[in-house]
Amino acid sequence: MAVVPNMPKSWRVETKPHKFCPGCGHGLVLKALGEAIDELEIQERVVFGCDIGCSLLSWDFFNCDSVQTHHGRTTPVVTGVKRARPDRICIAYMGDGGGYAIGAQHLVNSAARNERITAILVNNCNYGMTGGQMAPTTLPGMKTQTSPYGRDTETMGYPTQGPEMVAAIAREGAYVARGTVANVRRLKRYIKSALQNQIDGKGFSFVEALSGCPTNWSTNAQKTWEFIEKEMPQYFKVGEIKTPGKKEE
Amino acid sequence: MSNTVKVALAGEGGQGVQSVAGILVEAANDEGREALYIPNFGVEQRGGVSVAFCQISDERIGSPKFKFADLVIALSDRAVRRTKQYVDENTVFIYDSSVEGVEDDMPQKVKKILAIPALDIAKKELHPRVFNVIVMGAAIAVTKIVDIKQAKSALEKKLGYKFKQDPKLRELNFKALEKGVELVEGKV
Amino acid sequence: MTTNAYKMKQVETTKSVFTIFTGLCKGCGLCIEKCPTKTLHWSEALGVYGTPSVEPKENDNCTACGMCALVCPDCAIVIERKK
Amino acid sequence: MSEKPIEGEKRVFMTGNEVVAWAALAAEADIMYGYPITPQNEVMHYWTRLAPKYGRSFLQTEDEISAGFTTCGGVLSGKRAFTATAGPGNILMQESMTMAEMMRIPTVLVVQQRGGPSTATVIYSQQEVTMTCFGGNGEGLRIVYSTCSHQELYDYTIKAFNVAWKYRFPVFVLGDGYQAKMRESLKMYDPATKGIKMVETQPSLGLAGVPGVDREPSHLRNTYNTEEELCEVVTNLVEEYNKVVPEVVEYETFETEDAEIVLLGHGIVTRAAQAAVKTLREQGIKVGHFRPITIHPFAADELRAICKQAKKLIVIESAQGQFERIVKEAIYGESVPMESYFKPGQGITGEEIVEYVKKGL
Repeated sequence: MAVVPNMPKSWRVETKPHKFCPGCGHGLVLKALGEAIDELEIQERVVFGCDIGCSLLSWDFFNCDSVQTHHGRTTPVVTGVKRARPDRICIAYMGDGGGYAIGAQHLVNSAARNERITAILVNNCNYGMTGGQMAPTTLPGMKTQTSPYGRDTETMGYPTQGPEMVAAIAREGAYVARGTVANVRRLKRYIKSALQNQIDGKGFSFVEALSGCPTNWSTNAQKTWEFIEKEMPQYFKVGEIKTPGKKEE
Repeated sequence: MSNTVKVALAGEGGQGVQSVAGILVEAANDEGREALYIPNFGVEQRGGVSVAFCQISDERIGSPKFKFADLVIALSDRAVRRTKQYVDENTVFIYDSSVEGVEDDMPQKVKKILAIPALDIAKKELHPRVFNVIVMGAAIAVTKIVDIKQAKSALEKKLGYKFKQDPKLRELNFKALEKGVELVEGKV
Repeated sequence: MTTNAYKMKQVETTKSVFTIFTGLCKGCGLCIEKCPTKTLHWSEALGVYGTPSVEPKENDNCTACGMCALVCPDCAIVIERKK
Repeated sequence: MSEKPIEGEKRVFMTGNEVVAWAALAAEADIMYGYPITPQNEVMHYWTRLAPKYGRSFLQTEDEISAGFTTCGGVLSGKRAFTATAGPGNILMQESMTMAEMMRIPTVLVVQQRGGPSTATVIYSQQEVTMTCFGGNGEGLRIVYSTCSHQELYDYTIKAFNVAWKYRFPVFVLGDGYQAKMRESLKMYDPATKGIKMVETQPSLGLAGVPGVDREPSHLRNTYNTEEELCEVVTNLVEEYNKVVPEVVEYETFETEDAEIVLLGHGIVTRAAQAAVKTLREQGIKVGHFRPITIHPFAADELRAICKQAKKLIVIESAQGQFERIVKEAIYGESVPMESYFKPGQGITGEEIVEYVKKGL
């Protein structure tokens, strides 16, 4: 039998190669998500929403009904779908700018209302699509287009601890975790648990994925992995932060 | 619109058409002429066909884009298909001879079609990285928008810091430029 | 479009059949860095953006672990373990 | 540290976004507030690199709602503050700009129009005309300059600060993605060498002295209790705006004196229209071109005069009639026939205008 690419069943083969840059972490997060959708057998129930920013390039990524929304507004659009169609599995896919800056109010309030949706947020420490500006997640001292002399924590604060913030707001029944593209299998487990949480109707579910942006970081493969595996975890702790029924550590 | 020279350069993202366009208009501007350059850009940071629209003139330039170019250079199959809309009976259309499967996509109404082995020469005789500089040489030879000396000093201005570290790079770039001129001289 | 029409190249090692779909490979090199036996390198075969794709070196260190396929953001690599 | 960013005058070759950053520096702008959106980003990129060298500041906010309101805060503190945006960002800025309109806060906003509606393209359009001129729940008491070149981006960004602070209405510089991203030459200058004096700024908050003792406290508001009260306030605002109009309104004409066909276009489209006029005149066709520089307020009387002798108007824009609505309102009652050439979100060339005009002869 001829060898074929081993893509998740839920991926739309006709739109591959996908539109993300060489080495972009989105491909890995979406691979984990695709496999999770396959394993949970929910493809026909999924409604997939994506943001503005690089995440919008996934508008035709899956063989799932999908909607590309505005910057930061994916969470409310997907919330609207879920409230109208509780039988659907609703996924809001966004970047760190969309989730922690322009759309932070929506993320916070959806968590507070314990919306039965799954938000997946890709953290790559910068605004990718607009050309690499400082993001809420930019590391201290990190140079970007709008922090050309490095992020100054005196004036620009520290990286947003997204999952920790969401966990603090979310109700009992919510699932919150942080994974990384450096460990795709574990990331998939978290995404699967998040989706399962929605399927079980327990509450809001949120997974942040640490990811790479070789284009705007101007890194080669080696430096990209170094940044994801060594620099980012200094500020962003990988692991499950809130799971239903489990006492918080 | 009269004495304005219009050039569309197109290739895959990463082939360096935008940097060539940038150097070309910079050279024209340094000569004291009017130049206008606008990159075509989509939402993606990478990937897709990249088109550079350049105009050079002795007077103020009109709209940033144009209907038909005096010269179109296309460096990939997708670039050929994307840019043939800018070709009419006054256009010189150049593509790289390594591009395959575009026989049916060649513009019909055209002044002259020319395939040049820029990629091949870059790979075999010079260095793959100066592929775009060969293309720049060809563009200058066809349009005469700047003279070679001015083009060299624009290259120097842009890449001087690299030339300082490795003087061989200067020679390589200048050779590529001259090679580009040779490839089209007497043919259009 | 036929869905499996991606250009490809296959290389056999002692323990595996390595398939690179050059029609999907963007040449990011993430796999080269992650290979535990450092057996991948740049290939003459060009990927979808005209940049080099990857293939195993001739030193035959491939253990068919599949790490390269796992970390490929474009699903461009398939590893089959030889029985 | 804070020497003049530009001494005398010099010819430069750069992108429009860089021009805006330099113009704001030359205009002695104190602080920029901003949020990433294409095609405006490089205004921030250049500003963040240049500003610290001249003692100026920058704040990247969490979104454009915040960028607009922080700009209001900066201006209320007596600083020459500005922001820049595009498309969906411009929508979010309308909330703050409406407050600026009501409270006479002299904000400066540079808009680099992109395609719409919604996310659309990041390239170019003229589809933010209605929003920039009339966005918000108000009367559109703003001044909007529609520029066509890097030279004008420079000139009018400087002018925007002075007009804002002189008349205390929000001022907009309406560029577009082409102007933002293209490179062409211009002359940058120190405003002083052209006799331009920057209008002094005044704080509305944080004044000297103990409020209630040394001076009246500033109690700024944009809320009113009764319909009558609001009506009076807005009527006064409109009256003051109308007084300003004749002083700020700007336009250009090209061979309109004997023109039978008059092309109407604004912003970068004027360049295509000017080129078309030149070509058509060479062929003996009596074509002229009217171009508003302030697209709002609009030089209505001047256009009316042209209408009297013209046989046909052609409205040309990279939008579906947003500019045409302004024109129609301005010349209501005139009998000259009007045609339209709309290309929403797409650039327009001189050649195609020539073609269109000749087809209609």
